[in-house]
Amino acid sequence: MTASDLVALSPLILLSATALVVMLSIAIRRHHGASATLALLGLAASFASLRWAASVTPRQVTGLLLIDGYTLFYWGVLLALAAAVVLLAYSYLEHQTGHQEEFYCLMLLATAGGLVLVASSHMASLFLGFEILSVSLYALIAYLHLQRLPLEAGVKYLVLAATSSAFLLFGMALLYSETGSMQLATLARFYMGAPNAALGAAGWAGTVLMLTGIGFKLAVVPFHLWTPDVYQGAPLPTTALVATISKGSVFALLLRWFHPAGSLAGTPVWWAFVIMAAASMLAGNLLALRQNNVKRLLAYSSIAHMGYLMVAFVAAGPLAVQAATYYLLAYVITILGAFGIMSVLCSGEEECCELEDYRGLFWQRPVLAAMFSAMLLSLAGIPLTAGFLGKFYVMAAGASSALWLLLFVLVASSTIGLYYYLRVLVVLFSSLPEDHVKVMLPRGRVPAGAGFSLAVLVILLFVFGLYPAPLWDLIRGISAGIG
Amino acid sequence: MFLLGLAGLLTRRNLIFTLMCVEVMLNASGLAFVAAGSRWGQVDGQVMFLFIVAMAAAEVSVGLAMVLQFHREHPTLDSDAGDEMRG
Amino acid sequence: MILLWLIAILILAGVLAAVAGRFNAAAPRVISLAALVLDLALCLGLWGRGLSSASRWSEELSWTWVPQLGIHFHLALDGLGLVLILLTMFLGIMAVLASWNGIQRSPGFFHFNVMWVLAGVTGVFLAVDLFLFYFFWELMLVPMYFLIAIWGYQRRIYAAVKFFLFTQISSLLMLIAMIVLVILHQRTAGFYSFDLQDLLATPLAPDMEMLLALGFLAAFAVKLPAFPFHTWLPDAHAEAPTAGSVILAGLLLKTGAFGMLRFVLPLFPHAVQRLAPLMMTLAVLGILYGAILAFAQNDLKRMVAYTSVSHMGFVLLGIFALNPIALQGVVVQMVSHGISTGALFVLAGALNERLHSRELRDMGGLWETMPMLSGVGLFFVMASAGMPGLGDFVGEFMVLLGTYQATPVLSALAALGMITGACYALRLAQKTFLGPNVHHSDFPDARWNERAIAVPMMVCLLWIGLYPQPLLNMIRPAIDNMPRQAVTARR
Amino acid sequence: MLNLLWLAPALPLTSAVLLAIFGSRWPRKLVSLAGVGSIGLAAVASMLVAWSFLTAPPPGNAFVLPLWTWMAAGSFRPEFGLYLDPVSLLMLLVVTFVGFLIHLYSTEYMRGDEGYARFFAYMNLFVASMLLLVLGSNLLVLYMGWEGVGLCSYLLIGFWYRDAANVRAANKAFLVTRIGDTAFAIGLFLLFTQLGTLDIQQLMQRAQSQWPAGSTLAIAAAALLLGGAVGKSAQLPLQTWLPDAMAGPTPTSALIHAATMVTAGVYLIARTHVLFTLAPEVQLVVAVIGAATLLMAACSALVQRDIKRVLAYSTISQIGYMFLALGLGAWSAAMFHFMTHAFFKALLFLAAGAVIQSLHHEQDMFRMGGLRRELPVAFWSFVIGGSALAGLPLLTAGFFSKDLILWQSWAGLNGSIWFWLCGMLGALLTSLYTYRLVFLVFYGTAKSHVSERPGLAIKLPLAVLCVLSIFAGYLDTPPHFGGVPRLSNFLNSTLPALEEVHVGPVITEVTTALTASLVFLAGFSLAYLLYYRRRVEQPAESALARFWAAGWGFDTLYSWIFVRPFVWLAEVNRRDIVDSLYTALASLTQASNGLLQRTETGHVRWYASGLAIGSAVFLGLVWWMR
Amino acid sequence: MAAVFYISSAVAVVATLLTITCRNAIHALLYLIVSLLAVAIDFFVMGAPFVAALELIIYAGAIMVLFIFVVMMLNMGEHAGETALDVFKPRAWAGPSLLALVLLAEIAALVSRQSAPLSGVEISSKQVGVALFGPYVIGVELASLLLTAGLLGAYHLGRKAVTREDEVHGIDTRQSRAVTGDPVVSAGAGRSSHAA
Repeated sequence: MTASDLVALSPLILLSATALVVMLSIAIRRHHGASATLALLGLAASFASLRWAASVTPRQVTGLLLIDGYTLFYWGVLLALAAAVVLLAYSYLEHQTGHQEEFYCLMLLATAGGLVLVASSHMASLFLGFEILSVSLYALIAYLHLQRLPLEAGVKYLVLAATSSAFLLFGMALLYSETGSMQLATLARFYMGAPNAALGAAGWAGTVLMLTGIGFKLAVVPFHLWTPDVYQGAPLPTTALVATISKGSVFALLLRWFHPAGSLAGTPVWWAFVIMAAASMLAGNLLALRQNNVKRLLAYSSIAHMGYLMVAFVAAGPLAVQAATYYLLAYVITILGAFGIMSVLCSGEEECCELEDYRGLFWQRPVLAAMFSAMLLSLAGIPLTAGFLGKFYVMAAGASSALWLLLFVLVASSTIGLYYYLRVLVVLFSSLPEDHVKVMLPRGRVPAGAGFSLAVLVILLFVFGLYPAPLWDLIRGISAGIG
Repeated sequence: MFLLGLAGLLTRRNLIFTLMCVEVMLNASGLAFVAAGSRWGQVDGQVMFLFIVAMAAAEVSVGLAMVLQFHREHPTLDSDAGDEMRG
Repeated sequence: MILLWLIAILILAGVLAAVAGRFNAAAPRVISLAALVLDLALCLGLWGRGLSSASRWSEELSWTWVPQLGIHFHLALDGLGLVLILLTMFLGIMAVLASWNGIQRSPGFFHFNVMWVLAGVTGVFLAVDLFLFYFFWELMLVPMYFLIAIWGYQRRIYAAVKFFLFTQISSLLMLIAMIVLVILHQRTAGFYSFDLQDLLATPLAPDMEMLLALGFLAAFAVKLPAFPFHTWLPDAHAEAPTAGSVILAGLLLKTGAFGMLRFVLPLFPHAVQRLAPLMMTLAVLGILYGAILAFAQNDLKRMVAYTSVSHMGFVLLGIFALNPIALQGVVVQMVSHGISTGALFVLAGALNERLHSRELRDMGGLWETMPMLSGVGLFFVMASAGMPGLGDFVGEFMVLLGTYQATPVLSALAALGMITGACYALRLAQKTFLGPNVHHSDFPDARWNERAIAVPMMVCLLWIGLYPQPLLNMIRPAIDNMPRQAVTARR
Repeated sequence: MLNLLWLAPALPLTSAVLLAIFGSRWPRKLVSLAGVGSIGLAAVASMLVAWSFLTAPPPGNAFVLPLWTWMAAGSFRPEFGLYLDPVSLLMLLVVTFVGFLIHLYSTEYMRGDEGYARFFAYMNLFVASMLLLVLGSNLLVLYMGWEGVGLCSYLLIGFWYRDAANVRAANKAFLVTRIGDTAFAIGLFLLFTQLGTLDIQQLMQRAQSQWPAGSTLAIAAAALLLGGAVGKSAQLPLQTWLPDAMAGPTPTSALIHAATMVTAGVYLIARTHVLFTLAPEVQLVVAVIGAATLLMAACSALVQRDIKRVLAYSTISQIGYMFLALGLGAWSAAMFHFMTHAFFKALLFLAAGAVIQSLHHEQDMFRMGGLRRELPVAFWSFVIGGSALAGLPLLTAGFFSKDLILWQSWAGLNGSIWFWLCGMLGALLTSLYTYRLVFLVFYGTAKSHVSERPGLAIKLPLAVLCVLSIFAGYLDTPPHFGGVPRLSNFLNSTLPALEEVHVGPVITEVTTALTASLVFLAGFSLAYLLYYRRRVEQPAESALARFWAAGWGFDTLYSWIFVRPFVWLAEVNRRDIVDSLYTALASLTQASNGLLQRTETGHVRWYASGLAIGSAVFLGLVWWMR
Repeated sequence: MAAVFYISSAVAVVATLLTITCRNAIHALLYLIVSLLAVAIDFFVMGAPFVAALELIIYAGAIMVLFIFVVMMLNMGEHAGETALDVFKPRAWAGPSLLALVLLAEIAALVSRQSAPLSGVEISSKQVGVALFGPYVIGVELASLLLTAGLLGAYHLGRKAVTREDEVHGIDTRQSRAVTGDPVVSAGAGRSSHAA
């Protein structure tokens, strides 16, 4: 542990420290605004320290964490996402009874877990990051535990996440017993089939079992079943967190771990990924087809989107990592925006996530509805939005690796997907029923913080959709290190 | 043992049992790690086991707290009672 | 630069209209009209300046967009594009005029959508970068979707979704084909480029070329629409508001044909030759099938929609006849079909505004009380049936003539479309304007905006029908510039 | 002076456009002035042109007035030009002059109609289109006129649009002729593709030089053009539309469905006679069609009740004669008969119109009678016109023209006794039904009240046409009756001269003329016996009569073969069978959605099973692959 | 030594089996403790005394006590099995067992393709300690974060539960639900018999 190590770790340290500070501040005096502000400040400080950390990277900090450009990039993304979630959560929690402050603390911890995951280069750090994330999420999902649905979602998530952790651990153990190393980089060499490091059947079995754990977090078919229930039950900011930070960090890890093994093609694991990708795209979109709860709908759509991501992931070649990263970024921006808008709209005690609640939204809140439409269109991959470019890159990556089957599944399923996005759009723009007595969505001003973060997200959505060149360069730079 | 835990998890509907089964699975994984570490004569397996124990503790504490809450809503502790969200 | 302005004016006017619509209901339409007139003036100016014979493009604009993938913001104008842009602006004005009074609900957003569709269409006609083309191609869809889904008739949502899904799945296939083409190009040339000119030189294995051509054709055939992929069209046309139908029939369908002319023919000459018999057969089937279905319809707008299927069959036929006469006929047909069908949709909209029905059985004997509207209607019905002296005839005749040189049998079969075309045209006239006025309908005759629409459209059709030479001169260089092998190989 | 030619179509066209736009707001006088005046001026212009043409024939006896290039695409650059030669000059004069008379007549006939301006707009448009058809230097221009007259025919048949039957008749006329037009269009494609031009003169030259006689291409081209001609001229098998077309106002019937438009087919064949000469098989078919049609239509005319339908079938029959002449290679004879027919058939229709108008639009002959004294003008018109139609020897124009055809049917290039016999039989029938009409309408007891009598605007055209019907025949008399073949000579510069091949001792001009005269007398006597002496008060009711009256059942036949299957197909497929494919796809998707949704049970144990199943599957994959 | 290893392994497996099949929650817990003890012996045999001790202290000691505490608090020791009666119908366990067997077969097949000799090298607690605060120091820190998260979560969820317990209103709700037989619960129970 040298000073440079600490510098490299500074964002993580600052983040964890913030979590503790928030906890202590709660102990001293409960104040919602203060907690949120503290959390924001901590995130900002952590974000600022990225630059500092960049001065000493790339750097392997002990055996567990690898801090390089890729890590820092994802750290930045995760921290920014967390900040946006804080802003959204503030306006959401304002309207909830009960204690609000712990949310920030847990959220920061979850983010820290995500950071660890991204940086991990060792099974132990992988596992610990995984668990920090999970354990925080248990509580976050069931945060509004006086209501039935969040609690139910929490229980489900807990049981399943723990089970999946067990699978992950068992897989790790198998792999470890096969290879004798817990360094991911060493394992990657095994996958590549280095001459003196062929992987035996047990090693593959271990990998597959680990995939169960990872696949669970990513919610890809067939490990997706929990997704809708948890999305629906969890409070909106938590849902946003699950959809962005949790998935984003796990995927970043997966990308780093398997990418060096560019020649995975043809191995059982590669086939497993292909199957997961195809099945996720199809099943996710098909499941969402007639869903009437917007949160569940987005949950199913997230399954499909993970499938699209997998396409880029499966594709080898220089484009793959870049495409996956771009897509992931576009996706998290979009989905965070979507959940953010929902959380702004559903600022009552009850969440209003039924499709019917959104009927005629455009005529009441045109700006929010327009933003929501933009998010939906981005999810559907329509030009002008980041989602389109993301899909474009994914297709480019897939095409350059000649993954025809996957590409056709992608085309078919995104057409199916379009159907339900359009369903939502239709509802947003359809006329209000005549006997519209109950105003589902309260009018009123959008809180400044949430409004700001939404505006930023929408702007990013269009900037990344229209002028991707700088971001693309950045991604190319950071992915060069791992490719 | 891992698989017995899994089977139990899938079979038993009582949440307490479910949690126990998860513990069994985690424990089995820990056992596997220690065995693997022992195979290579390395200390890493045991370290991992320690982390697993820590995780199991955190998990159980949160889990049991949730079970308490769940019991308030569904006096049966039947995990299938929590199927309000589906479809 | 002027090319960018053509698009930018529309986009800005759309935004302005949306904003202005919140304060004043009349402002959006005035803004839209002004923008379109300005654009039309610009286009006429471009036309007046003449097409430079020296270079391939008479106007060009190229900015780097995504350098990593060789994507450029590359707009270019040739005669073909100019003709279609003129048509775009013209029909745009008509569409705005047609919905002058009919839009009560959120006129700002309505005109925003209209402007953006037109901007997308304009972009499609100008783009020579494949990516940019796709970008505009998709850009057209969303506002069109809104136009149908918000301001349409009863089954608008079904229609809008169907329209969107059909187009989307086919466009994605095209996107894949584009990407593959670019990647193949990169493998041989060593750099990424989405530019049409660069890609023209890509050597392709025959089977790969075929697959790629099919990918492109999928999108264009659905948009056109070619025979088995046409079923979105009646729904979309019938349910769209008048302006939507006009733009849909007049412009969006043309983008499909344009795409074939601009991309498929030059990029995949050999595959096109192999595909020609198949596509021409489909075209003939479409001509006859569309006409029979048009005859069968009881809904005025659906009927007109199916006539589009039939007419666009001629376009497809001409494209794959692969000779200069047919290709020029295709362009003439595109323009005149845009005008005549657009006018019929305006007419249907006008009737619907009065009768609140699109059903033929609610009509009949309208001549009695609205002789002017009926007379105008008859004019366009006859244009649609291919009456010589009007635009459609010139197009159809040249297409058939060109086709005859390629395959006499198909041409003769397609000529049967003239008979079936007469069948539906006569039925349309019979059920609406003529016959006894059983419903004793008594409605006001053509209003000022309807007259302002009808007169220029009639003049244009007559002009194209009697003296299409300026039009043909404009598109001639573009046709000649298509690689000779694609056009002449069959002769 | 010849350059004034463009005025002939332009004047009516201008008037038509003006009337269409402003007609409803103009006073009636102005409408009449524009409508009739424009045609009158066109007639004057044509006469000036004719005078100039005759006094100072242009080189080659043909004059071309190019206007502009219609469309140019590659080698395809049809000129929009006018072409004047003796044949088209004849047509031009007949069309403008007869047209003028009929327009004049219409000012009175259509007096009370609300669509007065509309009527004249259509009529003017018709004249313009017809002139374009006649004068077009290019087959494409001709085609444009061809379609234009079809359109006007449609508009005028359906002029009284409130009656659905009229609209149906109009549709039928348009559609049936459209079938022929399509064949014509395909013929154009073929000609252009093979010969590289559509200019009529060039086309004829190239055909002559490039195609050997009897070549397949020539046959195909001629057959396709014949298709067009058959449709327009209401010959077998596309004759069914004409009788129904009588639904239009009577002046329309006179102008379009008797004098001018229906003879366009004859004109077309005459124009492109080179092709037909190159395709003798087709030419023979033309003759056979002509002969068959003339007999069939004459039989039908015999049993009609409706006065206009009699005349309609008579028209079909007379055009049959023209086709017969064309088929025989007697080109100028056909044109001669066209001219005289234009006069006397217009006269008959106009006279019939006068009768009909006087009787409150009563058209059933069996409800007329004894009108001889009430309507003397109409009576004498009928007598003169009818005699010309029936071929009253020596006195009437119809005798000379028909005689020429009959003579040629035997003596001509392709003549045979069978054609001759057909022609004679037709002449007998013609005479019979003509006088049947005259006796039924003008003799016997009066059965209806004459409400109004024709005025000057009706009488004057009738008078002029009476004169023409009598004297036009002297333009071209056979050798034994004066021997002044002016018309034939005049047309000879364009059309091949008549040839007399089968001249023998029995087969002479004189015998034919005598036979024809006898046949005329026989027909007249029969009619006199049947309809004057034994006044038949009811139409024949035999099965054969019904069959004939229904136009030999062609309507029913076509209805079963074409119309019903088409309508059935359309109705069965109204919802578009192709769409069900996509609907099925959509349902499949929905179904799989339902299936998948059942996996989301909400039970945590099942979800955990998902994890286990997934792992099992992937482990199986590993097992299988390793 | 090998005999001890296999005997204790067998004990562990049997005890686990009993755990998951036992009706009474307390009994099940006791079987689980037996199983954990057996595993501890295994650890010891494998040369990991430190871990074996931890297994006893933390697992069998701390965690199981938590379980017992909750079970007793919820007062469900005796009749917990009632709702789980149908667990013993074949259709309830056949599916999961089959699945588990398939997995077992697959893992066994895959693992058995290689030899897995135990090295039998003993690793002292000191070595473990050194590793923990050497290369794994970040891991330890992270584990502390993990525990913090667990602590916070349990605190948040649990604390509110207690406060609510005290509210009369809350008790009323619970009682009324118990009396009327919450439709959701009964429906869930009814369906679950088909679910497996």
